[in-house]
Amino acid sequence: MSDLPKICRIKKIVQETQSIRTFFLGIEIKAIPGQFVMAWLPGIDEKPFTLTAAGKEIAITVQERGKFTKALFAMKEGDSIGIRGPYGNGFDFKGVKKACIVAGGCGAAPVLLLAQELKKKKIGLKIILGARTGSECLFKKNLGKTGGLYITTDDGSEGEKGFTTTTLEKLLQKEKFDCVFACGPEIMLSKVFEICEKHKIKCQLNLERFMKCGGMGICGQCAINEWLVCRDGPVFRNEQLQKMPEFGKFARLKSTKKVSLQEYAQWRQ
Amino acid sequence: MSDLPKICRIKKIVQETQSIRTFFLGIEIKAIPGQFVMAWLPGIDEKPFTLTAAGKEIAITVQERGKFTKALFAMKEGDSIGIRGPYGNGFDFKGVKKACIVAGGCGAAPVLLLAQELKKKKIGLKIILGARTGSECLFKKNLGKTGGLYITTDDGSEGEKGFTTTTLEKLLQKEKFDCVFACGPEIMLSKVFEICEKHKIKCQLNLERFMKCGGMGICGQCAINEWLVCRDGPVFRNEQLQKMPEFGKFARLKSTKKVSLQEYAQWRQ
Amino acid sequence: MLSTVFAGIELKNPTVLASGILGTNAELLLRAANSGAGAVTMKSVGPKERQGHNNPTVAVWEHGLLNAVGLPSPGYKEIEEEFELLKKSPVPVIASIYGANVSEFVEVAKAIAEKKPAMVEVNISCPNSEMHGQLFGCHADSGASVISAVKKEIGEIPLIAKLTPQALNISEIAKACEAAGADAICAINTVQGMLINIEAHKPVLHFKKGGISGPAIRPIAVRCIWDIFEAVKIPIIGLGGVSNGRDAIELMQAGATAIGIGSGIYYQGTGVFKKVCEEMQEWMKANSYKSVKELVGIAHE
Amino acid sequence: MLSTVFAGIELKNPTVLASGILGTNAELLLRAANSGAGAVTMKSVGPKERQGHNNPTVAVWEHGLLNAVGLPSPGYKEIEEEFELLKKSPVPVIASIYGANVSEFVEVAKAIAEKKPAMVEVNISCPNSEMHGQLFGCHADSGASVISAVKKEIGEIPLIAKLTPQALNISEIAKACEAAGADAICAINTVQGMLINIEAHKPVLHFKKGGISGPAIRPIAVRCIWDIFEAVKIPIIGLGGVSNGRDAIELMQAGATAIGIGSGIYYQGTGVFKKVCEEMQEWMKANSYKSVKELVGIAHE
Ligand SMILES: Cc1cc2nc3c(=O)[nH]c(=O)nc-3n(C[C@H](O)[C@H](O)[C@H](O)COP(=O)(O)OP(=O)(O)OC[C@H]3O[C@@H](n4cnc5c(N)ncnc54)[C@H](O)[C@@H]3O)c2cc1C
Ligand SMILES: Cc1cc2nc3c(=O)[nH]c(=O)nc-3n(C[C@H](O)[C@H](O)[C@H](O)COP(=O)(O)OP(=O)(O)OC[C@H]3O[C@@H](n4cnc5c(N)ncnc54)[C@H](O)[C@@H]3O)c2cc1C
Ligand SMILES: Cc1cc2nc3c(=O)[nH]c(=O)nc-3n(C[C@H](O)[C@H](O)[C@H](O)COP(=O)(O)O)c2cc1C
Ligand SMILES: Cc1cc2nc3c(=O)[nH]c(=O)nc-3n(C[C@H](O)[C@H](O)[C@H](O)COP(=O)(O)O)c2cc1C
Ligand code: FES
Ligand code: FES
Repeated sequence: MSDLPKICRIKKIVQETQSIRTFFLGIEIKAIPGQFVMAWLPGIDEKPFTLTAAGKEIAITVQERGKFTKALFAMKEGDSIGIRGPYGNGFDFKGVKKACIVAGGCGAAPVLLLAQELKKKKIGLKIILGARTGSECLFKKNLGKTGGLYITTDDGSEGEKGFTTTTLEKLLQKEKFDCVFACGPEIMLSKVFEICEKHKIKCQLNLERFMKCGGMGICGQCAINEWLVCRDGPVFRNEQLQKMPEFGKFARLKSTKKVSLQEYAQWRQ
Repeated sequence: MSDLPKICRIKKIVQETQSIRTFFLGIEIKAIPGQFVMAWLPGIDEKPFTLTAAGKEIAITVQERGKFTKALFAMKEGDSIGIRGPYGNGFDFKGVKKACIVAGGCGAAPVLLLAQELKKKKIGLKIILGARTGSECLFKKNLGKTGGLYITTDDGSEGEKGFTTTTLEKLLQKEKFDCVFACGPEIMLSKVFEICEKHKIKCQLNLERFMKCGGMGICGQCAINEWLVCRDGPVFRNEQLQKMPEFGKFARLKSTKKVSLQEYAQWRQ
Repeated sequence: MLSTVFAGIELKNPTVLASGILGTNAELLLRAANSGAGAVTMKSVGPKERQGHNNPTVAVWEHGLLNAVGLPSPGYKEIEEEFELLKKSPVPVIASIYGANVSEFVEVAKAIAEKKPAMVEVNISCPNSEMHGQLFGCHADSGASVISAVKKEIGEIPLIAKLTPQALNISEIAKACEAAGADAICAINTVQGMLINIEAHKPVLHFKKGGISGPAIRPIAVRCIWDIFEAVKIPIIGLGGVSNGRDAIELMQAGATAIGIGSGIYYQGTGVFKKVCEEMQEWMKANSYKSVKELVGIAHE
Repeated sequence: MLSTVFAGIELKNPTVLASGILGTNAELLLRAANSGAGAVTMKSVGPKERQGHNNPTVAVWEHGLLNAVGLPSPGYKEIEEEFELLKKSPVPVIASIYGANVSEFVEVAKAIAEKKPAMVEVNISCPNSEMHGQLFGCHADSGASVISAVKKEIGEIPLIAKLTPQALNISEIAKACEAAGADAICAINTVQGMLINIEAHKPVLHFKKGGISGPAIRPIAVRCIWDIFEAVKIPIIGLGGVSNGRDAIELMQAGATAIGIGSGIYYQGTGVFKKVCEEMQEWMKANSYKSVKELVGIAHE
């Protein structure tokens, strides 16, 4: 069985925020919320993106950042890109009766399908959505339809001024959740983890690392300690995170050199 | 899907006539009567043999002739050989209500399963079995159980003295058959074909050629005109035989050189 | 849509029966031709009668075939009759020749040229005999010496040099053949391999080593065709692992003008030519190509 | 039953994690070790930081993988920490090194030898970088010059020469390496190939060409191991397309003492070592072998 990229057309492009667009693609992929695909622009590069729609037509939601995403943003409806996947484990909500989702920035993408699925299964849901500023709040509407929504912004232009994690702390004082699902900057995720550990709550965090083989689990590029984000993850649980000293601290550059998250972020710039 | 020889054990060896033995092999192969397998003696050679039993345990019935069969005859119960197959089209008896089988010498092997199958299906059957001499009459008993048996020998030591084809001619004078199935020396087969054509009777003849890829149908070694004995045959019908000028006349040596059947037989000696 | 021109010869479609498959007699070649092949190649013929190796000569493993037939040949003197029958061929017939040294190649080429085949393929690449071919195809100078000697004999008849992927740098060999007068390249011949039957603890083939063909070698074929296309101007028959339209298009995009099919006959029977052509046509329609000629080498752009 | 000795090093079983698979950090190597590998090989490390190629770097096709990761490396200076952690390894750890010329190999070898790995593998065979390796592995004299220079640096530590199947005559290269001081051979590295995405009419890998690994190359590996076994006395790590016990036994019967597994990790996950070992054991019981040592090279008898 091969697993080569399939070329498909961009069916529709939706501008979500100033820097974020959703690309609907004419290719069928069945997936679990939290799984990702590898998107290939021939001659440029190939990068992982979470699915924000699955089934008959899929979608990926992308923030314009570096060379690859700039090239993608230059594309029009009708243009072609390559897709392979889905990969990774995705979120697991078996047995969950009440859930909390924490999403920071572009981290709203991986949790969109999850929130919709939880809603469909009538699982109680609170969502904390954070962004730099109100206009960058991704999937505000869609997520609002799936459960109680708390918005936080760095500049206070919408919702509460401050961090998602402060809101999470407050929420946990009043309510009990079977699981906290979270995605966003790793510094936020490590704070979420800390909070969940303190409150002895299960959590599932969607992590990100630079990828090469992306999903095959052989090149070792996406390693966090003994785990591969692309095959063992991208979603990890408390028991794993407890034994993951690199989580929140280190990541690997393209050369596979291990550096601090700060240096990693600078390299990505 | 691979199609490599599988090593199996010789379960039982039965001496059929002075020069012919049946080897029962511990390997399961489902087959149509008339299909063959390739038998491999590592380090020696690989040759085609018709199945004389199929299903849970198969059998091949072999006449001691040259290097390969001598090596096989030197083997004991418990020894191992390689088998791949089944190959070829086999006999087709759909719609046949009354059949005649003509078998010359070792040609009784390919028709044994056929006769048993016809008997099982309660299809009327006459069998003409020829051999040099009475003691070399292969499968006399087994074939006798499946239909009316006529024996002919070159030396008259058993049955009628003379050729199978003379008996066939006589039989056709009295009876009608939906199909004549035949296997044996090609000179006999070409006579059977001539007779059937004259009487406008359908026939299915089991032909033999030296084989290399044996069943794959690619090397072209077993060609008779545009047909491959190993993939299109080994069983051929009137319509094909009519357009087969090499039938009864020419065959190919190992070098693929085309020679007369006589020269071919000498080379095999 | 599928018609093309290869080394000056018109082909109704780019599929070509590969040498050594079925090509032992004229009728089988005609059968392939009548089954839809755009051209057919005869089994490689040598100077004298040659037995080839003992069985097993061909093995089917999970991802391809392995063969060491060992260049059996009746010798060129014995195949006159086949050429007579081949006059009825509805498509061009390519003769294929081998030899153990330059003078053997010349001897065979001379006799074959008199029969006026559409093209002559010079097999400087068979990995299955101890002395024949392989060496020529692995070294630019010896390869070129065969090609120029044969070219002198066959004159106007287009000459195809059949190359081996075992060469360290196949594009150098192709360049040397082009300079020596080759009108086309055929790539690739089989890749040397071996299989062992572990229960018998013996190699599966009697000759032990053999040539791998079929699906497993397709990426090697694509790489070789790619390199040759960048190195020479003469057209390429690309082959190696083709059994459907997509495979054929891949090799054409790498640089092949025509597509050889060998092991595909095992997988699909002689219907493979029609199948590959239909699938190519369907794909071309869906992707707005009007002629197969447009496909040749476009992955290089 | 499965325990063996390779170049003087005891192995609890003959399976070895191949270089470049998972081996980017110590924890993944330990994971492979704890999943049942008899030994593990680190990702090849070079003299300085190197990015490798852009994505796509790995592709999965029908019969194997194709990769052009391009020897990314943090450089040997950056992996001290990994060696610290690897002290916990329950099985021998093999370091793998590459360089663009003899002095680079020597520089890396010297630093790595100080870390006292169980063995040092010298990768003179990577097909995926324009300047690194390949050439060394294709020519007996340049290959030998690297091996003897590295051997001087690493002294008592067993040296494994990792060879490419692209060499015209791999047994000659192996012999030259043995003469130059290699204590073992590792064969084979990947086979150069290419795949094209026909809808994009572009090579699938960003670097265009890549190395084929996995099931498709197993018969090439068997052939190479067979030839090397006949040419040298030093032991061989055989690899190429192993993902079950039968594959491993086939390579051992061809002459391998230990069995590398790379792409098998893709097909079976890290459980592949346990699976292969169990299947080997079952087969050995059914066929009355008492020790894997009995299997080495028996197809040559
Ligand atoms: C499993 C997984 C799922 C992903 N899903 C999405 C998704 O749904 N939507 C999306 O937009 N991106 C997603 N990404 C990130 C994406 O793959 C690219 O890394 C990102 O789009 C940047 O690509 P670029 O080449 O344009 O930018 P680059 O040239 O790689 O980087 C430029 C800028 O991006 C920032 N940046 C890029 N990648 C990261 C990162 N991984 N972590 C932190 N900062 C980063 C840098 O800080 C810098 O500002 C995902 C990554 C992984 C591993
Ligand atoms: C489809 C097919 C099915 C077959 N089934 C059987 C079978 O059930 N039982 C069986 O015993 N053999 C069968 N054969 C023939 C068998 O494959 C061998 O050719 C035969 O056993 C001789 O092998 P050898 O190497 O021992 O003798 P060789 O060294 O090849 O030949 C020695 C002697 O055998 C005679 N001989 C051998 N093969 C032929 C032949 N094909 N035609 C005419 N004369 C021949 C020669 O005239 C000579 O007397 C079959 C062949 C085919 C193509
Ligand atoms: C059984 C067999 C016999 C072959 N004989 C020849 C031959 O005589 N001359 C030749 O040039 N190539 C010969 N080849 C090589 C094929 O022509 C072709 O180059 C190779 O098989 C790759 O193509 P494929 O993957 O489509 O089979 C032979 C291949 C096979 C499988
Ligand atoms: C993704 C990938 C990366 C590789 N990197 C290296 C490497 O750094 N050094 C090396 O010597 N071999 C490398 N190889 C080759 C393997 O070690 C091995 O020789 C080859 O893959 C054949 O074995 P396999 O079929 O089991 O994969 C790599 C192979 C793959 C698939
Ligand atoms: S990206 Fe290669 S192992 Fe995860
Ligand atoms: S024996 Fe090869 S085609 Fe029949």
